[in-house]
Amino acid sequence: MQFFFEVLIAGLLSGVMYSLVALGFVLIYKASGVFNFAQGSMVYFAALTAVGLHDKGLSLWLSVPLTMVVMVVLALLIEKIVLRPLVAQPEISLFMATIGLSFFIEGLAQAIWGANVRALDLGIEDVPLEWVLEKANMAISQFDLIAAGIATVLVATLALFFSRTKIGRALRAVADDHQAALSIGIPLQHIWGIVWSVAGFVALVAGLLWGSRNGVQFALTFVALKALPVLILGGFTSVPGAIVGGLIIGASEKLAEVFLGPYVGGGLEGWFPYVLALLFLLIRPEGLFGEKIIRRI
Amino acid sequence: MKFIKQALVVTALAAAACSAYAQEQFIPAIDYRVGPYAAGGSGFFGGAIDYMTLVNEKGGINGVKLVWEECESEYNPTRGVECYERLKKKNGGAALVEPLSTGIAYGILDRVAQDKIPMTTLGYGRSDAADGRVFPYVFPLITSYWDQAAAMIKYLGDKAGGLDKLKGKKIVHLYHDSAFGKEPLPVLDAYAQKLGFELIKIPVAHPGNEQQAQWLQIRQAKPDYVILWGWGVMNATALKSAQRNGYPREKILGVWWAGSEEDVIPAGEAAKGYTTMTFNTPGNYPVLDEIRKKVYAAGKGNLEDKSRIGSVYHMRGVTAAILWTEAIRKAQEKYGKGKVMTGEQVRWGFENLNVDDARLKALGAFGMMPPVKTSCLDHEGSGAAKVQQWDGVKWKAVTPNWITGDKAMIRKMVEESAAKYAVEKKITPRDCSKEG
Amino acid sequence: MDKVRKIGDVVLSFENISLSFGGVKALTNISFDVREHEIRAIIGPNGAGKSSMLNVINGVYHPQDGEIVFRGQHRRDMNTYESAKSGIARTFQNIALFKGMSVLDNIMTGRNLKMKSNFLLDALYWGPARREEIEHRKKAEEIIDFLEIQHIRKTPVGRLPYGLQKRVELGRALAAEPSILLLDEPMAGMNVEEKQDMCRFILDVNDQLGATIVLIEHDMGVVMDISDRVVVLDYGKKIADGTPDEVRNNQNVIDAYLGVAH
Amino acid sequence: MFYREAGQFKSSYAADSQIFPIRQDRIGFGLIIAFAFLGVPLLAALGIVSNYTFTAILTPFLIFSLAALGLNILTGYAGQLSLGTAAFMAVGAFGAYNFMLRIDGMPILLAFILGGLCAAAVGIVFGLPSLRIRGFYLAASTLATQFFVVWFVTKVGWFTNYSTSGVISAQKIRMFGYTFNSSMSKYLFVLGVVSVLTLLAKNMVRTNIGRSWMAIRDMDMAAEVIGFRPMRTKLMAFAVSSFYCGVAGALFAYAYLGTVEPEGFNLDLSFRILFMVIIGGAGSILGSFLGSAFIVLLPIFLNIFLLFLETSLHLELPSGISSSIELMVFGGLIIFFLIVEPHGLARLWQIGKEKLRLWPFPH
Repeated sequence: MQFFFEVLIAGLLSGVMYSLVALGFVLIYKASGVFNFAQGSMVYFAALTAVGLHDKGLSLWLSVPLTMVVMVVLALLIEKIVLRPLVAQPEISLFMATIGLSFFIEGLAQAIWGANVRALDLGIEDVPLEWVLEKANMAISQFDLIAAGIATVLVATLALFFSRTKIGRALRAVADDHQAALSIGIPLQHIWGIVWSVAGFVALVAGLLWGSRNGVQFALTFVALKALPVLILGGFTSVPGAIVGGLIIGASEKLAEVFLGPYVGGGLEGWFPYVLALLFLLIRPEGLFGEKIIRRI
Repeated sequence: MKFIKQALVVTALAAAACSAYAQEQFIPAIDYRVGPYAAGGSGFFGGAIDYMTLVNEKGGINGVKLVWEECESEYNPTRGVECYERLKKKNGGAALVEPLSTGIAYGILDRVAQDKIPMTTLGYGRSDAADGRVFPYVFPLITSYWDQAAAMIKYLGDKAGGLDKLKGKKIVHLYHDSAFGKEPLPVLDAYAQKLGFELIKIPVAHPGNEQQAQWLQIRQAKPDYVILWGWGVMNATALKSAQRNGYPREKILGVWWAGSEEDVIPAGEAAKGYTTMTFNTPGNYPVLDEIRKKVYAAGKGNLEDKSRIGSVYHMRGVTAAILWTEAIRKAQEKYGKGKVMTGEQVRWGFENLNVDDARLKALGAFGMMPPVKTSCLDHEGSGAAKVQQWDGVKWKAVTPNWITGDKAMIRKMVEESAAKYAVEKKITPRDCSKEG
Repeated sequence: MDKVRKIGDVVLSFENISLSFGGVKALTNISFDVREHEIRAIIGPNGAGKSSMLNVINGVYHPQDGEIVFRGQHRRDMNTYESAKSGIARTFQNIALFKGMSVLDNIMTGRNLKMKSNFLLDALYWGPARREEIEHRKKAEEIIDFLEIQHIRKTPVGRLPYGLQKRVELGRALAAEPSILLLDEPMAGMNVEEKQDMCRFILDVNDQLGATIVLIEHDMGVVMDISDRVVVLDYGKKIADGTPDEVRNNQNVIDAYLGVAH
Repeated sequence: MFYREAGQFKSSYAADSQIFPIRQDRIGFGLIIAFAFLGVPLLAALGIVSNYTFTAILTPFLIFSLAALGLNILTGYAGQLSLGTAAFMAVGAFGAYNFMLRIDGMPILLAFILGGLCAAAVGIVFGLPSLRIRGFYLAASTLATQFFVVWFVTKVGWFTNYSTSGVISAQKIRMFGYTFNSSMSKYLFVLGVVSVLTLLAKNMVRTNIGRSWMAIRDMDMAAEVIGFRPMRTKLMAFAVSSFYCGVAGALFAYAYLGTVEPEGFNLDLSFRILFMVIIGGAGSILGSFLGSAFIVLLPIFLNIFLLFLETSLHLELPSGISSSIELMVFGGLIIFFLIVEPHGLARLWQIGKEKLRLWPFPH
């Protein structure tokens, strides 16, 4: 039983890390209906820029804000060069454009900083909490706990941003109907620029945490694949959904790997979350917290 | 128009350049310098190209210059095959090919035999290709996966105080859940049965950036050793996860794809004490100094970052290039010194390699790699490996001598597997007694 | 107006149909019937539940309560496939054409239930499949002639103006050779000339092809002109039912249209 | 001037229903086919077309075209976005391999068809969710297929005949006593298979089954009301699409790579094929071919071009940089094409044809 809980807790903590990435997807999908496949590349780009500047001798306190500036510039450029000309195109074209974008960003990141892997030390030691190890014989990483804390703060901030600020409300209006939002004078372009910047910020946070966990390297782009089942489960448009979805996916995938894996040969973490999310969708086609799709005729 | 003119000028120049060195041996470099495995690709091919540059600086192989062309494969089989097809006939034809990618190696496996171009697969690919009777054009030089796995067990046995002491021990095989990770399973299984240790197989789904579940299983099982058969981001993640679950890194023994600077640096402190297999002894060698002096000082180095000279991948690239040039040299001895060799002639060179310690000394690489002696039957040539340990800054060899596992057992498995392949593909194995 | 075909027996009747969406009542205890060969209009102010009623008829919506009697069969609800199979075709309030396909293809889709060929024969385009395709093409062309849209038969419908799209949609419904045709505001957004054309088509369909027509329309003039009987809905309830003249003079109807408070 | 349909009258619906109702198109297409089957080998015999062209360009181009065509049936015609194409290709390849291996005297074409049918069966199973899930939710769910199939093939040793390397080595292509060994013969073999399947696909999309797919794509409720059954239609699209992808996968293994590992059919490949469909034109058979040509040729062209630029301008770019630039240009061009023509190259072609029809008069 103790082992079960250990796996469960580990899964929940991993789930928070997935949520962090999923959050970036949700923000952009919510505001612009774009399924931004480049989110993973943005995570990589942000982390690589931050650590690259850091390696050049800047302190983290300087390199991280500087990276944020870079992410905002990137967001504005994406809005201007990629999104604006594609307004009102079919969703799939926009989706494809973001895949093109991901190639571009990956190439850009490697052209600037090289393809070498780098270490990122945030000064948080990734070791098991000793007193938990002694008292309950469970290995719970202090890094994971801090990461979970950061994610919680981030989500709370975003939730407040959406519900309390003028921009946040405008953003929700845009999400509901582009044309209508335009017609009542909400500057769509600005909103998109802002949302992509915020998504860039989320990517930076995710990049720093994931980068310090596994090193800053190209494989950071793969974290997007961990976020997708979270999105399906939680709904593409829901911030809380990303969190709850992450927790469910994280916990169930770990439990499945540990307790189901030995019977089927293991290694099922690659597909299990997707199948789980899929089964879940069969019951609720719009995800856990997604807006209900009403089909009219 | 200007563009076309320029093109014409360049072609003319190229033609002129060609005639200047009439004797050129062409080697395609199907490499990958972007994407998830770029660090390995750039290091390996950087090393190989650096060594070839050095050979040219010293007058080539009996006057024959080496030329090469890089082609970005992105580690993608389709693109790799295209690169191979594009380059195989270029500049008088490729002498050999080395894709450093399992997928691409498989994609051109049949083609190299048809095109009569030898392919080296240093430390990866099909282990059974060591049987030269069935795979005349494939050379898994130095040490294949199977021999490596055998050497691992030998090392762990030595560590425990003798192979018989492994009885009753628990060894976890933590592997990349793919053909690559499953390759050593037959060997490990055979050893587990023979020596009586418990082998626990725990796969990690690609890409392996999340391993909490696996390491909790390991924590639960409390194994004596963990064999880490990883690739790419999986390695750093494994080390980090080991740390967060309090598993000592000294007890983790990695495959050599998990044993480069690029695998341990991202893990930071967590990598300290971690051991892996290698077929190069870490350190500095005269040949590396020569590369620094004659290649990099002249501004002809291939690596962007000079500090990577002598790194694991770089040294592996140098090693590969040493074997390539030695094979060409060998072929020249038979087919005419100072002449450009065909792929078929180079193949003969690969099959009759004898890079012994004396030769390595002459090359300035004594101790850097095990001696290699190949034959028609044995395309591997060595089967030895060393164990190295990461001290937080650099790799250090922990076994003074080259270690090998049960070579007879592995050879038997190689022959069985190759024979099965021959039946499946309807290949009649060569008769090695008739080879000259 | 003299009809070639006489209005016959009841083919479709509804008894106490109630439909709600998550607590919101769309239809409450609606009962009425449709006779063979008649033009039956459903009218009422916006949100009266007219379209919901059509959706109940061809099985898009499933009423929570009530009974439908269709050709003598008593049933709780209809389903889309069966109703199409038994000859109910329809058009939609907001045109529901297949925008990426040509006019001809749209009309051909209307004939899908009459086709017997399977996909393997289709793939080979050989023998019976080819003959069948060409045969149905002939039928489709008859409809195209009938609706006078020959010049646009190969144009993707997405590029057509509204009025023509409405006509194509009618064509698609007709291609099924329906015995009952449901028309949801066929004349919405049309100018007078287009309306006249559409009226003529509807009357011809009813008369020459003998289809029973259930029609929703806002233009009172048109409704009173062409329908045989009219049912009036308001807030999901039936408030009147009868011939155009009866309905015209019904106090409830006048109140509903003039907006007298309930 | 020359591309005019004026004066070509159709006297029967049969004549008007043919694939190329305009005479010039018919002639043009006939020439292309003749060139592909006869011209190219002739040029090869004359030494103008090299081995490289067959084996590194034309063969993969045709195979990917077939896979793109398969995906186009599902995504372009039936409107179901899928990211699991490579998985269906894997099923086809591993299926065909096992039929060849385990049944003596199995004709290769039959093995391909059976492999395709296996893929179709898998397609039907993984297509079931499409009945309830749509859009990006469905797309993301198809990743389940992608990861599960590759995992399953890796896990179950039977599929790879318990090969210790976990790979399959495709048997030789033999038909009527002839072995397709040379790159030209393999090209012709692939060309034959692809041509036949393309013709079948064209027939499907212009008859009832194709209309049912497009109807579901454009307006599923209306399609249902007309009498198309969504379940049947969607599953049929999944089945046919997967069959095509399966055969393409078998060709990929047999006529192109030779030896393949399950990881060869990874997500990357799925994306590549989706690119072909979108860049080429969703809902267009021609588009599948144009897209495939674009995606196969572009990186090669970029690679050669950058190399040329470097040597001609004597740029000493560090090797990593040029690869990165290649990637950036590739991504940038994809975005550029999507902006210029979101409906793909096939639409550009169509617009060009319409312009040509009027040429040299502006209207």
